[in-house]
Amino acid sequence: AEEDTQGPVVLAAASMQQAMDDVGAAWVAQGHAAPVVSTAASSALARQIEQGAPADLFISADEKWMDHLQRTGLLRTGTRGNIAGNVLVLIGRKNGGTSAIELVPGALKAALADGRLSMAEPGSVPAGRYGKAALEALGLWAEVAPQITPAENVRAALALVQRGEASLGIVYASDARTTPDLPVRAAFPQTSHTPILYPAAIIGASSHPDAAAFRAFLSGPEAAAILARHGFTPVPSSQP
Amino acid sequence: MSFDVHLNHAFGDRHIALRLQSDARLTALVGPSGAGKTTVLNAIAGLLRPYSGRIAVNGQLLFDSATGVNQPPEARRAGYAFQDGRLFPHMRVAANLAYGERLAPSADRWISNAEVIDLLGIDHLLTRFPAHLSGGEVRRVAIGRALLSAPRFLLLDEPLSSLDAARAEEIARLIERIRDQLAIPILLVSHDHAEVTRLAGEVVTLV
Amino acid sequence: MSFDVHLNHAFGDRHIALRLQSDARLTALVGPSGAGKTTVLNAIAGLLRPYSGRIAVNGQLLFDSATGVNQPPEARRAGYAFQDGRLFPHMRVAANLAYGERLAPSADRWISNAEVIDLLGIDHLLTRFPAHLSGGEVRRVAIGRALLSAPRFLLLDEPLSSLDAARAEEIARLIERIRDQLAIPILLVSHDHAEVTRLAGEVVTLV
Amino acid sequence: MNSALGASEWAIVVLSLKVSLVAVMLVLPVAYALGWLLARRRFPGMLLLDGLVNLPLVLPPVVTGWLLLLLFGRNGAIGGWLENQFGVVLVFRWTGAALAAAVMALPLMVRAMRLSIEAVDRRLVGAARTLGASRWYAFRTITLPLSAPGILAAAVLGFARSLGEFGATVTFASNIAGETRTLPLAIYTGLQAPGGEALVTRLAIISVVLSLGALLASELLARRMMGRGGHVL
Amino acid sequence: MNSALGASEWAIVVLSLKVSLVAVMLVLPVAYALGWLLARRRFPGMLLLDGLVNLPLVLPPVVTGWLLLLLFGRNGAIGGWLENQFGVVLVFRWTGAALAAAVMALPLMVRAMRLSIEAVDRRLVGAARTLGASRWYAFRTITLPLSAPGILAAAVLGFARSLGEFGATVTFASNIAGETRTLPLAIYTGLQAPGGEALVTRLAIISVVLSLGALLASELLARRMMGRGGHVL
Ligand SMILES: Nc1ncnc2c1ncn2[C@@H]1O[C@H](COP(=O)(O)OP(=O)(O)OP(=O)(O)O)[C@@H](O)[C@H]1O
Ligand SMILES: Nc1ncnc2c1ncn2[C@@H]1O[C@H](COP(=O)(O)OP(=O)(O)OP(=O)(O)O)[C@@H](O)[C@H]1O
Ligand code: MOO
Ligand SMILES: [Mg+2]
Ligand SMILES: [Mg+2]
Repeated sequence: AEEDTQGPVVLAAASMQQAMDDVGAAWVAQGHAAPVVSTAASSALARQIEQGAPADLFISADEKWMDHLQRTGLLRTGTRGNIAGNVLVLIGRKNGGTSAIELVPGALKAALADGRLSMAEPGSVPAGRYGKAALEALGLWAEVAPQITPAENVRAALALVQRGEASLGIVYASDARTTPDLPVRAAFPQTSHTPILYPAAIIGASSHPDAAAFRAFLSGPEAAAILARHGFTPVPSSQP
Repeated sequence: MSFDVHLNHAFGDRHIALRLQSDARLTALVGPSGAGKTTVLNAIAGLLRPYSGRIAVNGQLLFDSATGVNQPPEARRAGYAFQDGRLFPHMRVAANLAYGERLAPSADRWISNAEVIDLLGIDHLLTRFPAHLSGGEVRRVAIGRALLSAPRFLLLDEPLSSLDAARAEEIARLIERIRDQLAIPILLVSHDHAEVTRLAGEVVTLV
Repeated sequence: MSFDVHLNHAFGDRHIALRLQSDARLTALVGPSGAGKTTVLNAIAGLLRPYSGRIAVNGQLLFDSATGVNQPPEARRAGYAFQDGRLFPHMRVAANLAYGERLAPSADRWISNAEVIDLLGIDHLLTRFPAHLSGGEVRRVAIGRALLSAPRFLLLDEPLSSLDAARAEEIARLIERIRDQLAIPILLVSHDHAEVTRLAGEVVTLV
Repeated sequence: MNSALGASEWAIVVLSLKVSLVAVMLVLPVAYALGWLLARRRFPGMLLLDGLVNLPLVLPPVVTGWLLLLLFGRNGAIGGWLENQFGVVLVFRWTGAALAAAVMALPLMVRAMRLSIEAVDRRLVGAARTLGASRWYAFRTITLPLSAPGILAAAVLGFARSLGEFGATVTFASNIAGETRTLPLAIYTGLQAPGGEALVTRLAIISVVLSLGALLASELLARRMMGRGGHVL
Repeated sequence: MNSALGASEWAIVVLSLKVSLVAVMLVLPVAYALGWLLARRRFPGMLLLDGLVNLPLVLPPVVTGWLLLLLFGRNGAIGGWLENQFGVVLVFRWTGAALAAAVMALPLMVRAMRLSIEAVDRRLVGAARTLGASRWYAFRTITLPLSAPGILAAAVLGFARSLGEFGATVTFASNIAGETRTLPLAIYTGLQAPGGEALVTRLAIISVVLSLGALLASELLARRMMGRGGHVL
């Protein structure tokens, strides 16, 4: 009975919270029932899906979890596609200078001095994994590794820079734009890491009649505009 | 036989052995401090399981280590006035008195609430909590509580100690009345020679 | 003046008033159950602050509501044997006895540990915990504990009740000795007429 | 503070209260029974039971949430059975949030109960038995009321813990506005949002006020009990 | 389980034990003092103090971590002062992890202490005073040992809670391998990646075993105390 009045259940990565609220609102404006959005770490959401959570769509910040679900056959085939991308940037703390930092050996270390470099946990959290890959590709990992303070997620890494506990931080551009008082000191080249993508897919067990339509809406131009407004970058080569 | 008790018990190396067969309506249990008087009462009431023995009161078998009989305390229906009062600290005096009374079949009751309150002079204490009672007041309420549970026999552990002479006299008269008119078997622990001589039909000494 | 006590107190609507001036070495405080005897002892020991009054023992002022004097219990140095024993449950009998002894200046001690243990017959109890003592055993240890704290005066709340005659006689003799040889003022609460007549130089009745 | 926000905050508060109160009510009897067992009985599996009770305390909450998911998820041993037999689904429902909060509160509540039950003088139970009370009646009228301080402490602890529970809830019951987004989840969500500090602060203050209310209520209750003859001594 | 992994797991266990034990040792006296105050004194700010103590219970752990950062960070009110005066830095250090664990354990430990102190018969303190004991001596020899069950319960609760503490630690002390990556942080890290279950399970079992050890030790200690005359009644 509830299914009639309630839109599809969407499990979305925590970093998508705001954007999904707006996408949902746009969807409702088209005369649909509002989607039910649950945001948490991608890993938690994936585990819920594994255990048969009654959800319809999954938007991950992490291709690994999406791959995992796909391998285990928990996704509706042919529904997976990336709906947004992101860019990694280096932000500095307030009153810590605003000049651009060259991402070459010596320069980052010099800018960091004896300060801390905060980022999401490099071994596990997606943003941290991208960041580590980038630092390694640029030959910077070894010199800054001892000064890294791994945080639970990107927002926590950002907060450490905001508090001035860390001098520099590696975060998504979508997060950096929410703190205009923290200068962006560098952007990591897209080539320094595998592309940052947000894949979406319909969950295999989904029975909601609107699931497919909402999935399509997510890949449509209106959603793209909203995602862009929240600092996400468009997907390189558009997929279904 | 009002009390037919035979028991052996030990706390560590302290051995307690008793053979008590009394037909008297009131039997006094005397003996030096630490002889085991309270222990015997506990065993008869069912609060302590003696190592071995046999306990019968008024012909009713309560415990027999040989045959495995061991009635729970609530089935024995002892009216036990504890040496240390042991009032329920979270209940007012009135509720302490009513505790056993409520559980007793009304047909078995042989004394009324009003009578107990009057005889023990605890009228003014009914709304008090035990923490606010004097030593003698605690003792009187403890006796009253035991009487009101419609017991089949009484176990009184030094009921008159720490009471003034006038009050002790009143309670002694009450005990006499219970002994004579109601024929409820009574086992009384006392250190007072005069008290024992006056009340007891038989005296058993524990050493 | 051994005891010079004047006090007023009330629990709810229960008023307790006492005027006690005694030069006797042993003063007995008698009165019916609930008259306020224990309350008076508590006030003298410093465990209860009376509404008003003045308390001096052996010429030493312990409390005076008029001038605001109110010595803490440890400065009053009462040897208080409580009506309910009040032994420390986590300490063995030996440790209970030693508690006050250790705190007393050795010059002030007037009875030895060995003497107390011998006179009270508690030799075999030293390694026991209070939970494993009989009623009379608790009482004897409580008296011993008070005596060993080198007190300047004694407050004995029914010290002989729940003791067998032989034991009571021994302790009565001990009290007589303390009274006569050591000249320690004693305030004794008792319900036993014979005991009071025998021991007390002066009897004060509380109603 | 605009009124639209006020309304949604109000809904969060109501949900949080519902979840926390249900959790505490759910756990109270269970925790008491466990506390009693651990306090009064010596049995072979005792340490294991104690360990099991304390599991949610020792494991990071997210792991507890994951274990709940394994057990009570629709594919889980108990969850599947519950759904087949009774049509009860816990994941993604407020009842699931209450279950998560309950499990997290359990060890705290058991400890408080146990401490208070251990402090009840067993000789009083014996006295009740001689007065004709059955084991069960003596328990109800003596042990239970005399361990009231522990029950009260357990209720307050459990309520506060439930009010603050995040990790197990988000993992097991997810973060669905109006259904499982309790105060801590709303705070977490606020922390993810740019400029969410104001909302976070407001929600945190609400949490604190609610728990202060619970504390005040418990202090008043405790004093009333103490007043009754200071039996809580 | 290859040996390299075994070694790093061992390091995590040692760090966790260090952090938890230091946290419990740190909190024990503070919690006892607070428990005593709340049990034995009536004072104006009492409810507020109680509220403050319970704050870490009510707030989501991440918020507590955030507040710790505000206070004890290098730019924080206390943190800055500590660094200037004593050169002590807590953020991103294992000492910071211990502080976070301590703060999270505090409310649980205070409750347990308080319950046990309230159960101590104050008349025994009076008896000690008449025997010549000062307030302080009577406290040390009577109140303190008689509230031992609460101290023990508090230590076990606090240890278990510290062993499981995640949110405040990761926020305040970060997740630095070898410095602040305690068992829960390692577990969380393992949970982030698909296929990390084996590591997670192993670490979780280690946590459980450690806490079972603590429980066992406390039960044995409690029984020894009980044996001493059953005074823990
Ligand atoms: N739980 C126990 N553990 C060890 N010993 C005990 C225990 N209970 C009692 N005792 C010992 O057993 C003996 C008998 O105790 P009981 O209380 O029966 O004595 P009693 O005759 O009632 O003495 P009193 O007249 O002093 O009350 C005493 O020596 C006492 O110390
Ligand atoms: N804390 C209290 N609160 C209220 N009333 C109390 C309190 N303590 C004692 N009382 C009452 O004060 C009166 C005097 O008590 P107290 O203990 O001094 O009597 P007592 O003379 O020692 O009696 P007993 O011979 O029975 O021991 C009693 O009526 C008692 O009920
Ligand atoms: O929830 Mo995230 O955005 O996977 O770090
Ligand atoms: Mg006895
Ligand atoms: Mg008295």
